[in-house]
Amino acid sequence: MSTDATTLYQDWVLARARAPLHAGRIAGGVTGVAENRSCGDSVRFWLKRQDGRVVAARHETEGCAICQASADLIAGLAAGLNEDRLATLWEEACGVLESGVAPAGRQGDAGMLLGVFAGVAEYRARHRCAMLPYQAYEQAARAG
Amino acid sequence: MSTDATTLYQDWVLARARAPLHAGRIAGGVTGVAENRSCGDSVRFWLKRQDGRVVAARHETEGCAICQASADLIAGLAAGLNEDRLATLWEEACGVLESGVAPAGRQGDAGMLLGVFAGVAEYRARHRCAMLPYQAYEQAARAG
Amino acid sequence: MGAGVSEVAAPVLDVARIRRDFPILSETVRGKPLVFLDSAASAQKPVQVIEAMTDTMRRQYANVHRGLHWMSERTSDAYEGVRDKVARLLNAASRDEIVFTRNSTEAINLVAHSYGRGVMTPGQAVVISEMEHHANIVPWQMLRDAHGIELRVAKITDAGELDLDSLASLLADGRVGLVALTHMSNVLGTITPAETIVSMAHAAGAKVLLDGSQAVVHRRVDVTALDVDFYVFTGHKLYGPTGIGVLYGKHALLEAMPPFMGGGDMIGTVSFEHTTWAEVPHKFEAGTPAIIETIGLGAAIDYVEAIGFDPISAHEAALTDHALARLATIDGLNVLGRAQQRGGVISFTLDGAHAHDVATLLDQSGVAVRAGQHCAEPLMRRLGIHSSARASFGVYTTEQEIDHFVDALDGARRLLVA
Amino acid sequence: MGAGVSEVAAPVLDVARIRRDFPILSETVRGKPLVFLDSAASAQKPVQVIEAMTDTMRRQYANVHRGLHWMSERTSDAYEGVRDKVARLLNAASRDEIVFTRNSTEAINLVAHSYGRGVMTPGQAVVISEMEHHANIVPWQMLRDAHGIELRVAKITDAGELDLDSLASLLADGRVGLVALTHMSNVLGTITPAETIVSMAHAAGAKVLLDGSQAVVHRRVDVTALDVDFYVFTGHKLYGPTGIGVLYGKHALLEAMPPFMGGGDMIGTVSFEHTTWAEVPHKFEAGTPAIIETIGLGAAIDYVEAIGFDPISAHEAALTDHALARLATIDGLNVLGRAQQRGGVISFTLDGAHAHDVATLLDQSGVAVRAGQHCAEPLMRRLGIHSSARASFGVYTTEQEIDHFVDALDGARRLLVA
Ligand SMILES: Cc1ncc(COP(=O)(O)O)c(C=O)c1O
Ligand SMILES: Cc1ncc(COP(=O)(O)O)c(C=O)c1O
Repeated sequence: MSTDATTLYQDWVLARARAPLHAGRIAGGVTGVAENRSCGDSVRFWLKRQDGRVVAARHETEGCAICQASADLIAGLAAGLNEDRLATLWEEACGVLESGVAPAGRQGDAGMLLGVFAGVAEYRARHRCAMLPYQAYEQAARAG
Repeated sequence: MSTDATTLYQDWVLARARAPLHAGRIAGGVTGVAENRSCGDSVRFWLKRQDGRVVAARHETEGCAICQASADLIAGLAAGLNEDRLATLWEEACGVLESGVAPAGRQGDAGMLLGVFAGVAEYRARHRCAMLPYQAYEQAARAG
Repeated sequence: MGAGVSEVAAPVLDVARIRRDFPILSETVRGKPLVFLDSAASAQKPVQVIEAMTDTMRRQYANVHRGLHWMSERTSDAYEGVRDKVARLLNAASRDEIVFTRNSTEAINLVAHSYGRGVMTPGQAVVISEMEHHANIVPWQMLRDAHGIELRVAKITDAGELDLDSLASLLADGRVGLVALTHMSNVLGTITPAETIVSMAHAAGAKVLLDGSQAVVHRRVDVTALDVDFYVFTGHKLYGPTGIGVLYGKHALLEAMPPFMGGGDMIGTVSFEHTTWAEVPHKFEAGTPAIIETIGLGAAIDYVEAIGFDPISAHEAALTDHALARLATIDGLNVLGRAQQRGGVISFTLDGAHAHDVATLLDQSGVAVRAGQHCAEPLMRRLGIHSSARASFGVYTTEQEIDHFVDALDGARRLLVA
Repeated sequence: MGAGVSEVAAPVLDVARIRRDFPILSETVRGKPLVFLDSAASAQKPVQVIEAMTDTMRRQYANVHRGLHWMSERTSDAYEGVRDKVARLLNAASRDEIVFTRNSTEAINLVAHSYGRGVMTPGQAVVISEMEHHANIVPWQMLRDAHGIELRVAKITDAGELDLDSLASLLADGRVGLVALTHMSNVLGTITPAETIVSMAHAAGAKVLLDGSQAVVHRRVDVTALDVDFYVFTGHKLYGPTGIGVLYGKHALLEAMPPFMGGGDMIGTVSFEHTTWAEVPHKFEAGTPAIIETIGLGAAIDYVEAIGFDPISAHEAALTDHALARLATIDGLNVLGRAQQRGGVISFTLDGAHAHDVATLLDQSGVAVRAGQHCAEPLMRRLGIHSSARASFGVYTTEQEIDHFVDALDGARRLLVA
């Protein structure tokens, strides 16, 4: 059951947190924000739609590595998946947060997101760090 | 150390409570009242002075046997002793409440008062019952 | 009897086994075995509660909510887990409707302060009754004096039941904002008709708070079935520790209420100019909560639920019947109240003897009863007495103890009433 | 440093022996021995406290004040005896100046409510500082918003000390009714110059409340020497149980204040029309108090007094020096505040790493530190940061634990800051 430092803070998680691929703003995009008041972390999402579909997603994240990585992965997924599929993936990720076990064989950003969630599972006080970005995304999605 | 029923509730205590010698009022006397709010007990004292000396004392007491007996004994003493001697006796009685031991060989109302106080000593929650009448007496004494 | 107080079945409770859970019951007092008939003032604690508290302090303790580390996470889980237990105990719709307080008194003050000053408006009225505990009188007087709320007092009948006609007439003008009544009298034992009260009050546009300090110990309470708006109880009477009580409030009402105290844990974000509040129920829990005591309360709830409320009610009903029958044989003894529905609490006076003297003589026989006004001075006045003695029963009380009590009482009578 | 905080002698404390009193210190966390550096949030409990509480529940328990029987008398004695202990601990002039509350938060709310609304008048001001805990901010904001009291905020210096010039200018117009300041910052460790604060405030006609939640754990406090008007602390940080705190107030002030909550025990006589209050301090203690926890607090006070405040202060000063020296060797580590007078609390940030990640990595090494805003959001803003990590020390903390912590911290840095 015990996860050691390398499982939670794996290289690719830290790398993604340090050098996010989707940080920034979208001029004219819709936006949503979520804050974790107990630590001051905040995430702002920007979405741009074309014909109803999200075609670009960016985030500005002030937070820990888990929050940063989660935000960047969700931004990557938001522009690639349709909203329903992202919602389904999110539900799966929340399940992983409960179980602590990521499904085998998942690739790309989706696989990484599930990996982050599996790593953080046993640190319940950190669940909010992993989950905060999705709240910001959802707000932006509703706003648009 | 243990006091049994007969030590605290001795015949003469109960007799004095049931048939007080000094119950009643004094028309034109000065008066003072004390109440134990936690049980509703109350004592009212009347004093009559002549040339500064207390020549008559009466009480109206609504309370338990300990309070009744204490009130009646204090009333008896108030008319017989001068105020300083009663105050001294009262201090002695309060000491008995702490020690639980009455001095040997004391007679009359003073002896009985010290006996009541010795009996009640180990029932700390009852100390107020024994002490309430003196508060009413003191108030009346100050009033006159 | 209302819904929310389940009908009594007849399963029997294994008192001998239960007594082994309460270490204090093997103590002696003034050389006599302790016969503790003062559970309505505060109940004794089973080892299960004691151990839950000591285990916390010995093995798994840290401050809650604010910590990221293992001890804090685990302690937060244990603490918040009790909120779920209380919600289940009362059948609340949601755990967020459960606010932890120090005791019933603070819970009522919270409502008087926050609902009373924050939601009610001057000119509205609060209804209480003649048989309330001071905890359900004084907060409303303070509200009256500070906020221009009228205080109305429903009468009780000579049998010691709530006078529903009186309640109806007080509700008639539609100005009552809140009806705050005891669910079981700590003096008369009367169980009030909660369901009727709620429907009368709601029909008149008033909310209802029930003081369940006594009721919750003796019967299963279902706040959803009762449709009551606020319900309060106190841990130490439910075999739990001191320092912990509960306010149940309907979610929408709690949402509408301003906070009571300010500090850590109850805030959203703080700046000197402007502060926002945390979500319900945290909005009402300022500062470090009574963590160890809350965990103790959780163990107490587990304990009574493992025994079961039906056996508890049946046991106390049997004890009460037995005690009333035996007390009826004592000359000059008057039992206060004769309600149809009653819990395991019996108050009485003895002609020619003062309650204090009775209590001291019983104490000399090892029997602990309460004497005085039972924090219900206006009720004493209504009954035309200054004080009374009270025997109250718990899950650990036996028929033999009641016999011992009645015998000692008769001895006291013979001594005092000559 | 003010009077009321005694100078540090150099007696040495037998930490190994002390550690044996704290069962939780032998626990492991995530497979590592627990290194508990979160005592400023809540301290662990020695067996002496645990046993005082269990002995109460196992051997001598009943509700207090209202009972005539043996158990109630003895429990009342034990409960009231702790009032004497607290009065001695703080060197109060009288036991009647000690009010029991749930925690510091409630104590401050009590003053904000009762002194603030009951004695202060709209147009007066309350002064706090930039380094207060939310518990000493929010109650005054609520007072401001409800009662027309102005809230003024004294600045701190970049070293994290109270800016006395700022305080002086806020006091200048004579409209300040109360100065409410921390006696020791829970973030910066700063010990404030209490004696100077009190004399400045009194000269300007203002009363002073000191929040001693942290200070009382580390130094001997003498309220009489300080001439402070109100002093508050919380039991769970002083190795006592949760659910119990203390308000010290000068007798004349407490007398002048209206009650905070209403209910049993705080009344003189009750009628529906008019109720009178009990004497101070009972006027402020409504309902069944936290009996078991108060007795636990008494044991905690005995425990720290048996160790002695001089050795405690010396021990913590030595640990703090050691920790500061070792932390200075870590690249990119910034300690918050550099006050001359400080207690055993060190907050820090690490360039390029978030406090949450640091705390989680430390937790994986068994080290419990706090991370976040430490219930002091405005202070975080003043310092220009979002959050920080905090290590805090108790009587049981060892130099080896600090070394382990610093090593683990350096490991976390290497992982996070690549
Ligand atoms: C300086 C300070 N004040 C007040 C408090 C509040 O204490 P409590 O939560 O026990 O009321 C704390 C601790 O959390 C503190 O460190
Ligand atoms: C009916 C009733 N209400 C309220 C209370 C107050 O409970 P607490 O003192 O625990 O707040 C009591 C007990 O004292 C009670 O019996």
